Amino acid sequence: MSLDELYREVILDHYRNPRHRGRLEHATAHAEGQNPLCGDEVRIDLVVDGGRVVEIGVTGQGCSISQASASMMAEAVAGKSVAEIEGLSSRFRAMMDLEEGDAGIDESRPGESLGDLEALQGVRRFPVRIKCAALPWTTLKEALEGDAG
Amino acid sequence: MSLDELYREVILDHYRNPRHRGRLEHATAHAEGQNPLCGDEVRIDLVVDGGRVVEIGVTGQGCSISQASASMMAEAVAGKSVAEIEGLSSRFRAMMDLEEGDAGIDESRPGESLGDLEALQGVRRFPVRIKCAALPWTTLKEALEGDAG
Amino acid sequence: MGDLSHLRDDFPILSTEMNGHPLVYLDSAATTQKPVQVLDAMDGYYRTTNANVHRGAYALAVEATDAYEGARAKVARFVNAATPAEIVFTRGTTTAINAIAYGWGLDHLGPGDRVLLTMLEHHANVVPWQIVARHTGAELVYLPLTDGYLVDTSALDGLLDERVKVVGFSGMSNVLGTIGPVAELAAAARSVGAISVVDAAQMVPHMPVDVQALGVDFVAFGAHKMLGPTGIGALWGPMDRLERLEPAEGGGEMILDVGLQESTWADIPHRFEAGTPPIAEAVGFGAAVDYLEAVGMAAVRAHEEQITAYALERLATVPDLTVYGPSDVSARGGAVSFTLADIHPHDLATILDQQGIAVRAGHHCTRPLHRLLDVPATARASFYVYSVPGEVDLLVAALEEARRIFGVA
Amino acid sequence: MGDLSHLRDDFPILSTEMNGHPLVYLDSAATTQKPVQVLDAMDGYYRTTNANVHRGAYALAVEATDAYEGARAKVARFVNAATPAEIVFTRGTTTAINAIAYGWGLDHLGPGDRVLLTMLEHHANVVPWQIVARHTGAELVYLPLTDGYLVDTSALDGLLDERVKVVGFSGMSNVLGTIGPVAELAAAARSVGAISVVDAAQMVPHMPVDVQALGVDFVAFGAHKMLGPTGIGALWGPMDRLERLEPAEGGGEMILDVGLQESTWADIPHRFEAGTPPIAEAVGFGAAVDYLEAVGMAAVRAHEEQITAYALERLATVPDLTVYGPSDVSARGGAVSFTLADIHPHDLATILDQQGIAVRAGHHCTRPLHRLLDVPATARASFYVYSVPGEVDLLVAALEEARRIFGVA
Ligand SMILES: Cc1ncc(COP(=O)(O)O)c(C=O)c1O
Ligand SMILES: Cc1ncc(COP(=O)(O)O)c(C=O)c1O
Repeated sequence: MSLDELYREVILDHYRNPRHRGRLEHATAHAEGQNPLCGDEVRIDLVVDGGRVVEIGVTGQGCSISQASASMMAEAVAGKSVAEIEGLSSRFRAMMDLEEGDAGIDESRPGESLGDLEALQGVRRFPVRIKCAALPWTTLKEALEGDAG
Repeated sequence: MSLDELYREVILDHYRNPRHRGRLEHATAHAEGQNPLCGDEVRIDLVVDGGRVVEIGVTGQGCSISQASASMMAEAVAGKSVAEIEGLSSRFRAMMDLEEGDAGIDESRPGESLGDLEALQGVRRFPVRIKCAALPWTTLKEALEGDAG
Repeated sequence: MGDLSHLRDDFPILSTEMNGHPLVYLDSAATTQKPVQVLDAMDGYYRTTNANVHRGAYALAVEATDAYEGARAKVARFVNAATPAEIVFTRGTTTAINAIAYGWGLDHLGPGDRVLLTMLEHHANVVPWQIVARHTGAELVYLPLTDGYLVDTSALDGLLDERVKVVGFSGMSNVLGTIGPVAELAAAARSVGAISVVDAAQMVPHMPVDVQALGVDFVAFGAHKMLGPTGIGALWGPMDRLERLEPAEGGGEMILDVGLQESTWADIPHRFEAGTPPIAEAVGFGAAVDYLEAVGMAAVRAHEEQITAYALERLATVPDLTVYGPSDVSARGGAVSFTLADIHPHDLATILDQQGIAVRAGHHCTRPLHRLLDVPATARASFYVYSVPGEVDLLVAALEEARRIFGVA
Repeated sequence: MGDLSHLRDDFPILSTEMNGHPLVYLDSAATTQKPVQVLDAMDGYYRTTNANVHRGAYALAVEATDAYEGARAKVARFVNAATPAEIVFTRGTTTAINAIAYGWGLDHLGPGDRVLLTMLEHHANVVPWQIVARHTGAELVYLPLTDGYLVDTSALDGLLDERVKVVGFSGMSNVLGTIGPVAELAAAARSVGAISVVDAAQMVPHMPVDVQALGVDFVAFGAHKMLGPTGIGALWGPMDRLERLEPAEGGGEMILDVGLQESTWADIPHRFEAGTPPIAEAVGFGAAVDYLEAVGMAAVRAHEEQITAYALERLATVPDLTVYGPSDVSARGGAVSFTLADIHPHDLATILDQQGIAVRAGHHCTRPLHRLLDVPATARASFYVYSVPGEVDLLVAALEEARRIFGVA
């Protein structure tokens, strides 16, 4: 049974104790994402300042994978520059086999780990759930693209 | 091949030389019938006087069976009393196997023949075409029921 | 009472595996599996009888028409319609309800008019009315539910008045299992001159239904939830009601004559069946009702009460599990929706899936109901004639496993 | 060019008899026969994969969804849609046209607006517009035909102006065989800002079609006239057009969210597919386009030109026989309508039927055209990939027999 591989403790921890939870009144950008097939919802609020995500707030509801993924993502991107976040996002997508072709893995920084996010690797074996894990990232991308600053 | 049995000469004759053809300006009753499945149309105009069909006019278009049946029927009923026509109609329906049960055949008048109408017996072997043969009779019935006189 | 487990042999898919485990199919409320009798009827139709129906002047077309119209007669007999003509074949329950909403609503609804629904309706009995309301200016009002998950007919007092032109309700809920208060709502509709529309997608498959006895105007149901194929359903109405319904779809086969600006309609039911109908699907639908009649709908219902009672009893032993729906099996069907602790239903479904158990997770096309229940989603197990108690046991064991994986204390 | 007669082995029904004679099936314009490849795909789906699509969190539902969406991709590729999302599955051609008439017409047509059609349209491309015209106050106008049975585009001069909001036309006539002047009418529609709608029920099955190259807004076609099952068809439109189309039917699966008064729609194409779709039928449709692609649509068209030319040539030898339709096979498809002396088409069909030959007799759902031709009915022979010249010979011999029976001098 690979279920324990899917539902690792760190995922359940992020699901039950989501980091950076909440709306940001003073957000400079935000986006909402929905997975129409299963109903997962994620909303990302950002304060972007000088090309850097200085604050992030996550709300939404859905399965443990989507919500844990959002929480882990928030932790990973908070304080990072937009360029750094792009790199992270590419590496995440590569890990989840979401990239077409071999794009994304930034060979120049092999040492940079994905941290807690790596716990989501197990999702790859559950193709229907990959969309759940990816939802926060596509929503983040939309928020960043919509950012005026 | 029973086709020659279906398309007897007398049927083709009535088809090509329909009797009592035309509208009656002074009709006391009329009805229109249509066979929605194949598009056959028959219109019957009647002058009924003293419980007797003194005049009948037939118009319409359709296959040889429906049009010949209408022509033969017109010939058979012209000048007959409504009661006589009901008897004819019953015997015709019985011949075509249209009656449910054994209703219709008037045993008290075994000698009365259906005349040309008997040529339609061959239609019985072509169940889809029975409706064509019956259409003039159901239309006549409607016309008689609608007659005010 | 009948052990129906011998029926399983008729369903080829039930001896397949899912994720390495024998398939435990508990999603019959979404669609049922099909017996070989239904599959063979359709396959045989295509191999020996296939032709377009009506207007065909050759033997094959006559046979195809007889097969199609014969299926109509079977479905009519199955629900005790007064004549086969009262059965209109549609693409499914959804299309049947749309046909009423458009065919009756566009001409008879106007600003200020109301469509009265219940809070447990499937989207199929909500969205068509919203669309027609947008075109006509009508509005929708909803009957609430009681704490016991029944439709709260006491609220009719405040909601039923002359503005109500349609009363639409589910015969059996696909989420709660709740059997609708059909007689009461039919009477309510009549009392204000409204038409009554029953969404019987779950009702006709799961209990004996005599449409004439319901006292309603229209009943919609579909084949694929009662052993039949996808692509076909039925709309029933008494003749005098169908006469007041305009055809929603236009096209071939439904006309008497077509002029350049206007047309006249064929007889009922054909005027409601524009275009080439789902012919092979009708044959399959007919075979499905033959199958159910052979089992007997009383036996189907009894079996379902039994297995539902067993499921409710066993699920009650799982800690932290909440079932949404009436606990009295005589008031409900076999769709059992639940949540387990803080485990999201999708996670539950994934865990069960890995053990070969098929349940549905989500809002089951009832968003308004889920908002009312205040849960974004539920998991749902649902049963049919081929379901056996052993499958309930496997479900319960897998739920225990889910508790372990999620570390629910 | 390709002899396709080996394909006949794939069609079980072609080795059956009708009235004691080997079946000569010349009614493919009404519906085609089905190869085992299509039947086995559907049967196999039900036996191993059947589940409701979308929202399913278990493996079987994922497989069913993949089968359904995979069929969409196949149909998209078959007509060269830009993406699978541009293919909306419908119940058939008729439903597809109704979906446009309602989904676009109810919101965009008004009093004084015009729908421009042609005199050879099938009722499926007339009656939906009449219904929507009744609700909106629009009117219908018609392009006449030339003496050579082509759509008379020179009449556009008098008929095309800013009042025209829709130009609807057949890609290939089911009676005359006439191929529609698609490019010309598409340009005409664009020139006045109207939408163009192609009834491609006969076109997509019978010739290579690249929907993107047609320059039109919507294309409707169905599976059962191209080796596929009953119960399914498709509506194609480019994304930006589909975005301007409102969903006609409401129900499950087509929503993003459902509120009590209003709802929001799911993405394209799902917003146009309310309720449980025809899933097994989509699988069969996919298998049908696979089959046709393997034959090659150029080969299908070439075969049809050949057999139509042969039929026209042989029919010309029958005295007193009138063919309605273009004589140049490059301008037409393989539906050949005719009358023979004063023998009514129904009588003809009965006589042919007795010899195992299936032809259709009637107005073929084109009353306005038949009024124009000034015949109440015609007989029609129509061909498909499995038709062979020997069948034409049998038809001609049977027509001679009809002349004898009716004593036509
Ligand atoms: C030209 C044309 N359009 C539309 C249709 C209607 O197709 P369907 O009956 O499959 O909806 C047909 C076939 O009957 C046709 O030949
Ligand atoms: C209660 C209820 N109504 C309507 C429907 C819609 O049926 P269909 O999807 O077959 O049109 C369903 C099933 O999904 C249902 O459970």
